[in-house]
Amino acid sequence: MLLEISDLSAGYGTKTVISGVSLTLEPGQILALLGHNGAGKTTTLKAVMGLLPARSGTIRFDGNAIGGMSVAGRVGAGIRLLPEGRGIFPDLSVADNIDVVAAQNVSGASPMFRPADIYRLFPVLDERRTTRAGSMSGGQQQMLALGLAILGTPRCLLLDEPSIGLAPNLVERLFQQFHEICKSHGVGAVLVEQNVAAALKIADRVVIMNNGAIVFDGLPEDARQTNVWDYF
Amino acid sequence: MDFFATYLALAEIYVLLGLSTNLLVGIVGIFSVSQAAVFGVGAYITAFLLMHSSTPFPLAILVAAGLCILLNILVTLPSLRVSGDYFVVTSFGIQLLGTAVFTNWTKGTGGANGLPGVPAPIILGHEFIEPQEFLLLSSIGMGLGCLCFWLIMRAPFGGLLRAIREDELAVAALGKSVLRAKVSAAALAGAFAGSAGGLYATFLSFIDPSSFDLDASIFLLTMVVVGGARTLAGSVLGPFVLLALPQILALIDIPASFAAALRQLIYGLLLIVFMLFRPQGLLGERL
Amino acid sequence: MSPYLDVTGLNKRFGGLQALSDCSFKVAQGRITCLVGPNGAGKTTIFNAITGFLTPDTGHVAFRGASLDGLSPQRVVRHGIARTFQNLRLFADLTARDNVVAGMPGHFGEEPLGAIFRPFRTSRALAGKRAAALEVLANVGLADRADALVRNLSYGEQKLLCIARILATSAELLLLDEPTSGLSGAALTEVMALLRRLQAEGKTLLVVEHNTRVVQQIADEVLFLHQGHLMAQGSPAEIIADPKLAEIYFGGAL
Amino acid sequence: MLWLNLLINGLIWGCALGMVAISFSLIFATTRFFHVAPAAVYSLGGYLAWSMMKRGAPEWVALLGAVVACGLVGAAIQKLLYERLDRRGATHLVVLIASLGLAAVMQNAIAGAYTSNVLQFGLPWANRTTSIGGALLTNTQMLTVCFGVLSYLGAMWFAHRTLLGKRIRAVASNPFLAEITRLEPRRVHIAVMAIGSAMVCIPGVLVPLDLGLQPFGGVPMLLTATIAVIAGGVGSISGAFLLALVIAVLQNLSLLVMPGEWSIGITFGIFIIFMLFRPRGLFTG
Repeated sequence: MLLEISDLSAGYGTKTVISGVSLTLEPGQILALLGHNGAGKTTTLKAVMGLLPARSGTIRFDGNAIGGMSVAGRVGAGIRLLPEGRGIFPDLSVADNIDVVAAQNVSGASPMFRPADIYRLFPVLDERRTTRAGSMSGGQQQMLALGLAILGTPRCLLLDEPSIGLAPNLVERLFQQFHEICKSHGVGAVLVEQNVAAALKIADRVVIMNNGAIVFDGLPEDARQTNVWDYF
Repeated sequence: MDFFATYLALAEIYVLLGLSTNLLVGIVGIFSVSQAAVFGVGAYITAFLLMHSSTPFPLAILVAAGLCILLNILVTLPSLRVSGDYFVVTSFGIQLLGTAVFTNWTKGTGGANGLPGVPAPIILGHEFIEPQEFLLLSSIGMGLGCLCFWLIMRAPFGGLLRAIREDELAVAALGKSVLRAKVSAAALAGAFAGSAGGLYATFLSFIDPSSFDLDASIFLLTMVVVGGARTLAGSVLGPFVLLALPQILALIDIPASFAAALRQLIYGLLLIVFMLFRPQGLLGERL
Repeated sequence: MSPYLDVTGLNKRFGGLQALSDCSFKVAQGRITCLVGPNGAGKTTIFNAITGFLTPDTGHVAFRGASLDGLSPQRVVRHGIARTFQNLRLFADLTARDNVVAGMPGHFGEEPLGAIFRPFRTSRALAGKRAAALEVLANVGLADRADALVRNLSYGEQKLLCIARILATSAELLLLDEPTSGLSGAALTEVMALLRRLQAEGKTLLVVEHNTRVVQQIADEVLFLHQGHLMAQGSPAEIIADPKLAEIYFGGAL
Repeated sequence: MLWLNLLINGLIWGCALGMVAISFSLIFATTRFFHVAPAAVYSLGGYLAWSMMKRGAPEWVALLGAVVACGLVGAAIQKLLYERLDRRGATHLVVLIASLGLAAVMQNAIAGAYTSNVLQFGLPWANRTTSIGGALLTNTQMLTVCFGVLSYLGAMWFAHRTLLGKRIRAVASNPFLAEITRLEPRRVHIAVMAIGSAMVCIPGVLVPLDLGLQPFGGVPMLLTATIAVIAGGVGSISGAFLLALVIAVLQNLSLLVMPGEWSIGITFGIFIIFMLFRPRGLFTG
């Protein structure tokens, strides 16, 4: 078991956003986490990343409880978050984006992804090395964001709405590559998405949240049978 | 006894000035470091009117307050367009500009040498020369100021100002004019600072730019912060505590040139210590 | 006769993203209309366009026959439309009652001169407003929390207070942005009952809502938005049964 | 040819101002807090160099020593004051007040230790002049231009070519992403304060070579530099430096029509115009 969340509660101030959330993730598995705005998907990701303290419940990574671990510690262990809409350093060039993140995160004898691997995976980034990242198209920015998230040795990817603002054909291409990365390197992923159709295509398992709790946990084909309204 | 009366009268004038700063910085959340300049304008205008015309004292104070209202509205207006940190820069600029005018416009202000011989206030033929007598005037000034502040803060206007500090957008969404409220607050703060300036000039009978420079603005801020921002009690307490400090320093035998620096250093230290350990000051609310 | 709220041809682009694309709809008086759709569908953008928080690239909004185009938020409220925000935007350092008082339309003592020179009249006006505020709070079930600071209220109470605050503006058309999100159990039931009661009192409601159960129970009319397009409009039963939605959702081409 | 002299003086003064502007730009863009304390570090630098020279240190040792010391002071300020406030969730207002307090403490400590009278370096070589293309320049002025240009080039090289520079720009550009990619924003902030403080020390030593040392000279300098930073577009080193030159030249040329005491008015007028027409600066979109 790569990631195991049991009975997790978290929130901000007087507001409890998620309660009693439990889910598991295997290496190489893509879990689509769906649900409406405010259902608690991002909050779940933030709690896993250590950006928000868990009020109760435990998060285990590789079998070890990581409740007391710092954000940096979790990144080092291989938990990577691609935050919604802000996954790049917009004022830096593409190459500088990759260089700064690589300097802190690519280490050890055989890292899974070096900068060269990122340029190979996304040739368009190679062509645009000197371009200011914030001036690229949405699709290219999102490729860079994904590239930054996987630099080094990622083991568990947390993607927060990576398709937002992208044209449908771009989403398909990006998700295919993402699928490929997870499968060929055994990286587990939690994919928070509002583009249900695209997410269902690549997901191995689907979890639907509603009002801070999990209302469905099963296979994509079964998810299609549920009520549309559970999704938003 | 003179010594004590002087201390009280000065503290009372500074209460009036502290109310002005508290209203803008604490209540509305407009970070102004130029209130000392407005204070100065009030002082110089009163001095000018009393020295060069036969304007009676109450009228001179009123004119000074009125002009300071206009001035403060003008210097606060950028805060509507320029947000947060940028307004601080604007405000610093206004303060430095004020100091430049007080120091360099020698004809009007006497320049760096200051303006001696400001006549003591005369009301109904009575001249308030002695500190004990003047104490009556400054007490009335402070009393009126506190009363105004209290009346405003308990009225819906006070609630509106506090709401603006928290969320301007939400205030606009309720159909209220943020512009109008901010202008009103700036006007009030101007009136407080202007009349404080008038009292100050006539009490000391000598004014020079050093009372109205950036250090003075920082001193004002220290009074409000130490006393406690956002409350009337804090604005009243602050000046009495801080003005006692130079008196205490005077008891220790240190050279005068050194004392000024030491005083200002202690004010700065107080600002840091309070921000680190007690941002609400002695009697205020959380900043 | 012109419709109560008439929205025609709204378009809005944010950079490369078409947030609203030719949205037109009407809201009938005295009804509860729910705006539904996934994140980023443009629901809040529509609210912002109606209430003057943003100017659409093209399109018009008219309320009771009067055009609202180009009006500031402050002026839109005076036409009788008020809104809540997804992130509440309450005044956290003020009491519940003072939040409601702040929502009441211009009254005596809101100007410094009145407050200073007519203290007794201000007192009377304020006492009146505070009593009225208590009534509004009682209407949403918060009377016993009137003097609590907002920061000490529970999340459910804060959501109720948001509604109380815009009720205080005496607006007739209320735009509620996710009034039930983050609520469950008793708090949820309470908000739903409140919305119904408001309708019975003659208010018209336009509500962004995610919770299917809530939509089915309160909506007279549902507007379904997807990627800035108004995809469907109808009764809750019609919308829920619409196979088109399942197709949009699970992989049909748009 | 008065105007030509004024123009040259403006450019020289602009180089000094430009160093302060670059320093402030670096700090403001990265930490997003308006710090007044660098004004005091500016003053501190000059006095430290002066003290070292009075104790017999060669000029370049004194300059270097002061630069290093100021860098350490900057790091200490960040670590001991701003980071603590940040951890307590202090608002901008609280940080600003603390920063004002710190500036007051430092400046008055200097005034207390050295008196608030103007002190002269008294270096004969500093005022020797050389004629360059018809214009007479003192050694100090030439040094100022050299250091100004070098600082600008150095800052550009540092920010765009070194890893630490890129990391600093990354933290400025997206602090949240920096946090979750282990760029350690807190440590970067300390580095930025150290570098910024070291840089502001250079004009802090050079300007007093001409004008003498005074404890309170930093505030108008910082304010003018801040205006250059805002007008040039926050985060743009070139914008800050260029606008510093422009403002300095305009201040000097204004002497043709009005006395020097009013130059703060000119600066401020420029700022107001910028705020009205381009509130986000010249070089930002």
